[in-house]
Amino acid sequence: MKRALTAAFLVLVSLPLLYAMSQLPQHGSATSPAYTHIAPRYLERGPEEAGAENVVTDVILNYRGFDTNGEVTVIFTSLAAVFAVLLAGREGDERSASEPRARTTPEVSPVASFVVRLLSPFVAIFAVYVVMNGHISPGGGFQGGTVFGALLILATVVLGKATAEKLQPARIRGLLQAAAPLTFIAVGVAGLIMFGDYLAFPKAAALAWVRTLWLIVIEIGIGVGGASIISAIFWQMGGDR
Amino acid sequence: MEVTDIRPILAPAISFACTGLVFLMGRSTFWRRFWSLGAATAKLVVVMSMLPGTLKGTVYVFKLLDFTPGIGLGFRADALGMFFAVVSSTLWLITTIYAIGYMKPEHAKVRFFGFFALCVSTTIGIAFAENLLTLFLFYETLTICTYPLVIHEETPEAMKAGRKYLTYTLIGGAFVLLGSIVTYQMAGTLTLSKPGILSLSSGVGPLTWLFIALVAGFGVKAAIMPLHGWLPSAMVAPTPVSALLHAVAVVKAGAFGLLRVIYNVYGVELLKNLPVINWLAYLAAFTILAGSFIAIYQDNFKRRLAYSTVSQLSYIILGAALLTPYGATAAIAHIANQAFAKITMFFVAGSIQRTTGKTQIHELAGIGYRMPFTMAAYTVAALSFIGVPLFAGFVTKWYLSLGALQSGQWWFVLVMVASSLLNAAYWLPIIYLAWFKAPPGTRLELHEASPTLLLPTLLCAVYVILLGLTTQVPGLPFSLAQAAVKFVFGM
Amino acid sequence: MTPSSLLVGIIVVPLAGAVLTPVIGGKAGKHAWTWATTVMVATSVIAAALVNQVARTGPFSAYLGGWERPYGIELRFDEFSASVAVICLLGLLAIVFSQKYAAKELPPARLGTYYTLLLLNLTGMLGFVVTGDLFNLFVFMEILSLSGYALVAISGERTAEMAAFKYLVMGAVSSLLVLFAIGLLYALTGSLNMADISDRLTGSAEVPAMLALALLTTGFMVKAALFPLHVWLPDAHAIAPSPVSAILSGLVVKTGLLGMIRVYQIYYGAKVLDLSSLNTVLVWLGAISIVMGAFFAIFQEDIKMMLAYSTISNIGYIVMGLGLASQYGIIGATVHIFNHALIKATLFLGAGALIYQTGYRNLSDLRGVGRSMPFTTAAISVGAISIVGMPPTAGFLCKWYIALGAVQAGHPVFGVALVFGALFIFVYYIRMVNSFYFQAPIHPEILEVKEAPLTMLAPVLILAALCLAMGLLGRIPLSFIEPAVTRLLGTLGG
Amino acid sequence: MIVHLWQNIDYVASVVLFCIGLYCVITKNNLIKKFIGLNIMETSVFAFIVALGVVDGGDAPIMGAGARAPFTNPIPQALILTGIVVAVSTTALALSLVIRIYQHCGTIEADELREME
Repeated sequence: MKRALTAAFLVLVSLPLLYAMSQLPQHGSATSPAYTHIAPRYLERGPEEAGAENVVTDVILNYRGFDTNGEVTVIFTSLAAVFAVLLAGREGDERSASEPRARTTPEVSPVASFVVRLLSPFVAIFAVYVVMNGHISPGGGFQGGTVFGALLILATVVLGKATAEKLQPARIRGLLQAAAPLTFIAVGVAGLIMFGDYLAFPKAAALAWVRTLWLIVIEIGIGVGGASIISAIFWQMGGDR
Repeated sequence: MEVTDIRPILAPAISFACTGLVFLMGRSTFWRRFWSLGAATAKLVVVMSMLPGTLKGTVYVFKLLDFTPGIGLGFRADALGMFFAVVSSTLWLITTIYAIGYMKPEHAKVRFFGFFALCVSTTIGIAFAENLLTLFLFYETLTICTYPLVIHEETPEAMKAGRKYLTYTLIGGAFVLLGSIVTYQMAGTLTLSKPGILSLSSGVGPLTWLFIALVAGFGVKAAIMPLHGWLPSAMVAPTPVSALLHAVAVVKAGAFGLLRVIYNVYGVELLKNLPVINWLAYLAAFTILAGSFIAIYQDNFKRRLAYSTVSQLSYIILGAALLTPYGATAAIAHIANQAFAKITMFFVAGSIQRTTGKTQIHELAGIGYRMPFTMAAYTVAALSFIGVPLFAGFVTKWYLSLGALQSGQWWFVLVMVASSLLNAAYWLPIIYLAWFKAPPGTRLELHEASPTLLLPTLLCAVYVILLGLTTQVPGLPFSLAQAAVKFVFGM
Repeated sequence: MTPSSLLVGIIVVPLAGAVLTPVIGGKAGKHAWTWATTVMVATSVIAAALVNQVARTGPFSAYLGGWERPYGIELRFDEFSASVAVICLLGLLAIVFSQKYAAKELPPARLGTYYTLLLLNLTGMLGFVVTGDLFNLFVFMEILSLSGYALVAISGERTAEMAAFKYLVMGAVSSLLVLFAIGLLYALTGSLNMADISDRLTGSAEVPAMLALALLTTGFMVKAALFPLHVWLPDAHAIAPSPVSAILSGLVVKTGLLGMIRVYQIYYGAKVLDLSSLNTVLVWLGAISIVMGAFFAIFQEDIKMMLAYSTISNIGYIVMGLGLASQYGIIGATVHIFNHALIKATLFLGAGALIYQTGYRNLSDLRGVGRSMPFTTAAISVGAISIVGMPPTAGFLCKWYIALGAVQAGHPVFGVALVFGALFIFVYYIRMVNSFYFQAPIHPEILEVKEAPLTMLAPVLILAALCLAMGLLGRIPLSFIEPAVTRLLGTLGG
Repeated sequence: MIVHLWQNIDYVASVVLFCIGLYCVITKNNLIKKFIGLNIMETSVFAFIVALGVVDGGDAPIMGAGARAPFTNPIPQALILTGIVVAVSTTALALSLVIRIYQHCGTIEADELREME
């Protein structure tokens, strides 16, 4: 009954939605407002004035850098949120939430262990490559960070948490997790002080390499932060057991 | 002539400060009494000091701050407001003395005296309100801060009465609020400084509905039938509360609000064009008679007083609804006349209850021999209500009848006569019981109430006689009422 | 400091504070409270400077990255954005209040995270109200929503987690509706800047514009918990720790309404649609919300549950005021957004102090607490009187203005509904006051309870004082917001 | 209208997906399935917005040697990058909550949870 009602309701709702869709500017048209209003400027002048040949990178890190600033904050928030939910609760919860369960970690086959050890450097290099090349090719901080996070997760599963944690010393783990927003704030405030606007990049034509450098700095910050947060969430969810 | 002066706000502020001091230092009996009496005296002095000026036609105004762009928290002591303020601050002093004596064995005295002072503060605020919004502010505050007094006993019965009281008065308040909103929309102002701010151009229909809303709002506290239901049940409160609040502050706030609506919001000239005003007069006349009828059948002393209040308040409303100068004079003067007489009665009822524990009328046989002074005061007040000449109540009835004739509605004179008879029917039996019906076989010893109870009672009785003899008492000249009438009728 | 750098600072300072809280707060969040308080004091100073600036010069902008409108992201500070002052004030007081409260009521390991999330939540709201870019608005909305879900669950109770999940599902759906609408508006205009969208929306296809409006309204109304989209609110607000309840009820639901004001700014300016039918729907839903919220509240025994339902009623006031689309109505609604935040924070923090000291949360269990905690209960009573709209408190002026707005808009019947709805609300607040003061205690030990510690009492008293002050000095916020409303309605052409 | 719909079939697909997702959110009993429904909805909105950026014959907007117009619109892609991250973050929190609810109640079926309340 509930299902039928829901379905009927959704069909009813979808009708105006579909009608509206039919009224939108035609899909793929080069004359739609979306394509003629702001995008042309980005496409034409992005590489020079924003610093990256990949215009998407220009948009996310420069033109709309503040969105990304907010976005990395969202990731950080999700980490804090996961901590808030999963960190040791009241008495009686501790057993289930944070301390490892009584059962031991299952034996990992030597083959898996060997393969992971073998692949790890390559995966890491690939992650760095993706981060560093975000401005000229598809990729960037988020993507590279995710790859590196995946590596950490892989290492945790196969080699144990202790090994993986070596890459994130406890002393600076807090800073690593906050790396992305902090990088943004640092770059932003630097822009504010030097050029009068938050997140402003040097504007002079001769300083194109500085723009690119700043982009890379931000990408690295995002990458480090992303990897730390992904692995931390994984550990907190109990993936280390 | 308008003069900016701090005194219109000083008067409520004194009571307000008294509230704070009582709450802070009230655990000590001395300081509680000191501040209560001190503030009552100080306020009376402040109000009285404005009296000479008001009689000369000076209006003291003080604008404190703006709530909203356009409407401020303003105070304005004109003749009508002064009349009300003088009555309440005089009675506050007297009642405070009485309450100190009466409340001795009660609990939660800090709360009692604190809120008591707050109520008086808001009453003066109502008297001096410069605009309808300020008036509404104090009107609602009065509702809230009388609630702890009504439920002072904290018994289930008291809580029930408190609920009933709040239900009635808050709904009334909502009507006042709605009325104020519509008034503001129609007139663009809410000031009470002019004889009428609305005009016929708003249309007879809307004006009529607005009038009904405002009358319903203020009529709840003024206990016009059928909006009177809360008043008898609220008599569970301690006697000083019933006395001051339910014979003076709360009910008079409603009546005063109605006077403001009739004289300052609508204006006499405008109301003459609205038939609805006649219906208000009929309703008032009905309430006068019906209230008295019900009172006859009450055996509880305070309940009989309550229904008598219902009846008496409608004198004020009837007087105002006649729209004639004499009617208005009666209406304004009756604020004082009824207040002093009724408070005497309440003091008597309270004294009897405290001294002998009796609350029902049939138990009062021979009480006159035990408490002769108290019952003498009662007799004075009863004669006043009946309208015997030389007592305060007669003045009202005289002017009210003149007003009725002035407006050509002679049948209201008959209502006066009938009301006098009814009043006689329920007040005289008590006099008879008290003085002439000693229960056989018992020895009646003189057992008068304690001085703190007796003195205020006698003082009020003296006031009643003075009001009847000379139509004025020290500090409350009849000319004040006449000044208000002159302003209202533009004479 | 230039206005634009202040405008950036209002977001960046609390953001930096939030991400550094785990680092500076120490292992078990020992210093987190001190740090968070410091950050919020700094943010409040910036907020005060911003409000002062907008009062002197009118709206102003900051262009991030130096990209002018519409190429970059614009932060726009107008009179509606002055809600940053309320956000900072409430945030600061809630954090101060948390010192003792969180230490007792939360699992110790989560203490540092708690302050981090509070700061993130405040950052999200501050960003939400100052941004001039629609997508940026969405991003900040997600920051505040996500931290909000987590804060509900932070106490670790089973019910808290379930309430948080319910909140999360509804919140996520509403976010998606908003995002969908942003997509539609982008398709129609090619822009994400709100002012620019408003300019370019004129003359575009009506049906998609209407759909975007409907999606935005629905999305924001879920966030604002307007009836019948309120089902997530009572559990979440009642079960969350009290300072969080104060922030959620006082501020987070208001972001939905402020978002609605932004939508109005876009659509009134664009003149692409006749909004009167939407307004009618909102007015009715507002009226129903008032009544239903009050109705459900009557049956609640749990003091915080009752407060949560009364939030629904008050949201009804505000939505009704907005829907009336008259000068007075919108002014009243906007000011009530601020005032209700103060009032509700007074009530929730006060209730938190009671629960902290007594361990009870049911009204009947709390009987007699007025004698042992006179200041806290006095503050709660002021809040109660205020929320009912008794003069001379903050709640009254808004009621007055919204009702005046109803008359002005030619719908006096809604004024009547409003005024009598308020009476309905009184019914349950008087129960609360009765049980504090006038009823014999069920638990005699409640008379031995001590008054709340200073870090809890001071915020409650400050807020209660503000409830009174905003009633007496209501002219200040009212005349402050007036030019913005005049502009909003001026673009409407009426 | 049908013609327009056919031309905008990409948008239509996202509307259909959106409704499917919403259906799951409303009707599914298992909390994880509910959340999968939410993820479907998220995907549909992302697909819609990304589709807005498509230009017939467009290339990835990466300038460099050999790049040639027309390029697709970079803005929707940038937006959706942000959107995906937001969605992932929400999912992380939701799953954490589900873990906790399971630890507390031993079930993640909505109706059984409701009975426990």
